Amino acid sequence: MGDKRATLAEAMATVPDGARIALGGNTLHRGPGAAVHEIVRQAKRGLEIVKTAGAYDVDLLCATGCVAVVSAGFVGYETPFGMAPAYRKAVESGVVEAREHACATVIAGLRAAIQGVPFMPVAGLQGSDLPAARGFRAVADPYSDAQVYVVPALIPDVAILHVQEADSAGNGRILGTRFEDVLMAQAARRVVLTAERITDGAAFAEAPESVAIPGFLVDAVVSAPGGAWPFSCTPHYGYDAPYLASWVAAAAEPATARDFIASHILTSTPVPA
Amino acid sequence: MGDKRATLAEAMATVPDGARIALGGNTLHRGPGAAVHEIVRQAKRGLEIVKTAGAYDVDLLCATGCVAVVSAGFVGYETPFGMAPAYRKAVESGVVEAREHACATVIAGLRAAIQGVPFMPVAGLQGSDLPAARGFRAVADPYSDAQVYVVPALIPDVAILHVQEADSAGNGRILGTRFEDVLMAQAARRVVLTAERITDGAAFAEAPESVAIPGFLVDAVVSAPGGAWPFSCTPHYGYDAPYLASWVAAAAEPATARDFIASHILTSTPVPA
Amino acid sequence: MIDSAASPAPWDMMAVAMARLLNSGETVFHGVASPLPMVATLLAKHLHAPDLTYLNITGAVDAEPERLPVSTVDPALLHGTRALVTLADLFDLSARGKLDVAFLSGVQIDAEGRINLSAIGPYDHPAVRLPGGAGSAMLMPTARRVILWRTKHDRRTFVERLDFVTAAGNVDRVVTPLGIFARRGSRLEVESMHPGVTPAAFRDATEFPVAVGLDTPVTLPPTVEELTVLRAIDPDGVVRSEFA
Amino acid sequence: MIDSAASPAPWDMMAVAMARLLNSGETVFHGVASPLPMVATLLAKHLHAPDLTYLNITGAVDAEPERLPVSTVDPALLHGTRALVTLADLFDLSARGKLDVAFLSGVQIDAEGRINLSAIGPYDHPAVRLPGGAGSAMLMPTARRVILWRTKHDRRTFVERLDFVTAAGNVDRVVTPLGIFARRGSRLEVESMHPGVTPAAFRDATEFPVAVGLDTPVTLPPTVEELTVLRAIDPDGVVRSEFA
Repeated sequence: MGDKRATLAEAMATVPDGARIALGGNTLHRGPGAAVHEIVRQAKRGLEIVKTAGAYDVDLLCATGCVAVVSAGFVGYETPFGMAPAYRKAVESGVVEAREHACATVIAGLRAAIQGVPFMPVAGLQGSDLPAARGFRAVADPYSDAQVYVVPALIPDVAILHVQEADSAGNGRILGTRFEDVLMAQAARRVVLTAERITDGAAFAEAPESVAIPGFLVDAVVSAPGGAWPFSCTPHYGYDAPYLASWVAAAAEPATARDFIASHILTSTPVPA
Repeated sequence: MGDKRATLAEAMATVPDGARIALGGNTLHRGPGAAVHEIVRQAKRGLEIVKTAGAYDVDLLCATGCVAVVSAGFVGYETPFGMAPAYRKAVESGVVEAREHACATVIAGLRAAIQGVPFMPVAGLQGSDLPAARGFRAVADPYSDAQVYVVPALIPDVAILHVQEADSAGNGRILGTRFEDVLMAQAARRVVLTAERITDGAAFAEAPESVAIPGFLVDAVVSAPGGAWPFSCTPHYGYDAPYLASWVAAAAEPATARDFIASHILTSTPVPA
Repeated sequence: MIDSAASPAPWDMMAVAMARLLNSGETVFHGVASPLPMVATLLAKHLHAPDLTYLNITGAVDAEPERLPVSTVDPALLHGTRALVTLADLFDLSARGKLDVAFLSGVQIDAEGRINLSAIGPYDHPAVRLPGGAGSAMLMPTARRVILWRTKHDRRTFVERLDFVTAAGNVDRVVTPLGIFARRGSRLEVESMHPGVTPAAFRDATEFPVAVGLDTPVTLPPTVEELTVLRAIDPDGVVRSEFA
Repeated sequence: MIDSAASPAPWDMMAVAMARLLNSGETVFHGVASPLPMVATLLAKHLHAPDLTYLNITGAVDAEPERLPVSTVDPALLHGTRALVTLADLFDLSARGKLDVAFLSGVQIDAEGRINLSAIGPYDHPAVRLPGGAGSAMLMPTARRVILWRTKHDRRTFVERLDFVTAAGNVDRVVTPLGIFARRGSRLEVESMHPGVTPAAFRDATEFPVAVGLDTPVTLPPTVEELTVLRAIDPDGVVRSEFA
């Protein structure tokens, strides 16, 4: 396989305005923090974010005007820091469309994309206002006439995933929870990996089941030590609680958010404290 | 988790006549040989076998009158030993129904079972006589009106899988290719594992991604050293070519098949040469 | 509203009450932002339900965390797991009827036990955009039992009418700082009030009508054994984090 | 029908001809019972297509087997792989249009390149129940290019009418011991005959009409380099196994 190494700037430069981007990780954990910061610096516009449960990534990209649509099941910092202020404001003011999902319908949409079919049936949703709000249709099972909700294929233009180790061919090893990263890598038209470290990958052949992302699905791999920060990246570091607390406080007001972004993101590449 | 260890005879005694059984492995590799032999000794009747690509397992169970239906995409010994004589005879004489699948439609049916939905859309099948022969229906995508084939859920009553290592709680480690074993374990109402060795599983916590079958899906786990034989079980042993060659030769005629089964299976538990 | 002199701390009472609802042999799942379910499930497993299967969004199975995190997606919850499943696997487990208990919450909860986690005010122009229902719309109709918990019990939480129905389904119990609702038919009824809670206080905190009186049972306070095991599992008091 | 003095061994000719059809950068898949595709894919990767991605039913990606097995599901094909995908993953890859080449075969093949692997005679009361089409019904319409190979080239194989259409779709080439068909529009046309094969022999071995004559191109025989690499990859001659 060819050498797919690229710089973070090069890899993110391939993400066009208006792209539908799937971001790996979940809430405070193993999100592609460095890639998200580069997207802010490159001032992308009109992005759609696909994720089951987002936090700082969604919130920051809303604060910086990069986002038009958020397709997610949950956006918040969980119990540690609560709701996502910039995301809230952007949706409440109508600047960003919250294309609300159940996490399971994000997965169903990705599964349809992966399996090359236009829709995926999904159990549940009965009694919820979501199908009506989102236009999820029910179809009749041709074998029983039972009605089942189906979710349209959700095909990301780019999946951006942070892994603990990768080789130059794009084989990516994930330690611990894989979240929806593997589904995103299969569903997306293009895949960009950022990795804590790029190695020769010789050890991968000893334990190929530890390689979550096969290289042939990957278009670019970026060396990004600390590249999940401020998200956690087990076993290397936890999420940066003081940083996230200060961001959430700043994010409540546009002026303070702007100052925070200018000093922490635009002028420098943040790295783990 | 409780201790799920059982003897092979106990575990197979829970398989009723007429059950739909999913058998792990593929063609000559990591099939549950010992369990299949016990099914023969217990003289089950009217079974439906679910597998993408079967060989000795399907052929032997057809020769012994255990099977009514074979739901598979391929039945044969590949290039080494060619077609499955007893399966052929049983289908050609109308004793066994070949419920032919594309391997992908076996997977689609299992996926529907796993996801708790009545059907699963599947790409392809256009131009094939299979949908008409099998009654696979097409439905209109409610979002585009495109027609897509859908396969009904295929729910095995029991999945019978051979793994290299398991603990008493039923956590099963598979080395090498997992084939459809994981899908079968999720789709089936009950799961029986046979294992080359049962250990305390302490090492599983060091590499949980090597544990293909989580114990909470498993109902019984059987210590069965050599339990894949005459199938291969990497890295412990390859398939038993001389044994399979002699079986395929014997299987061509009911009389020779009967003698072979009497001397090799009914009177003893075969073990690797 | 709770006379703390006569009553246990609400976090202890809720964790213990939730743990008592779990049975050995059951498969139990919690998702994001769920410290109380995390503590309650581990508590039940250490007390009366050793064969309970503890599942959570990390994909761990019966993990034995060395420390309890405030984020319930934290890798700390992987410690000791012998298998790693995915969130998709866990939703599928529920979808095919093999998930016994799912813990969910709601910013608004109505008398039928339906929940709103989506928006306050008009859905398309919300006064407050909430985080969203995560797995609830799929889990509530498919899990065998749904246990709702909410650390706020007031008239803005337990409402006559939801602004949006994020999810509805197989609610079994609702545990709050004031007491426990059980669903009878299609409606929530008060099963018990926690020690020190008066019928008037419970009624005043609930917008929809509830039948409570002096004959309403009182929740058994946490026993010494329950509190001892709880402190051992959660020495840092993560159980209090949802009350911050 | 092949003048072996003037011509290469059919297994060598077929393996080389199949390898020449593969391009660097392509994703290439074979399934069960596929020794010639296995050898041809590895041969192409060692010759002109180093960046070809070799996928097979074992789930290995670009494995470098130390020995070639006769069963093409054999764990020997896992050697050196850095990732393990599943058969379901590989079908999905084709389903979403990202599989460039699938190798398939047929017991009967018609003039449109459709295949029968299901039954000879009436489907419901077959004279011969065949092994079945494995992945073909799903792969033929979805893979970008399907390369058929068959080691028998006779009138019972290349037929006017299939007894059953197991699969149909994106056939690009058909490689046999006598030559190579290419699909033009909806029909197979003879692209070349292998060295030593006469137009009469080719015609007589094919039930459906084929345009062959003295102006029909002759397949370039295996070069010394091709045969040298082939012997190095396959010292045990697994390439001959389908002719046994």
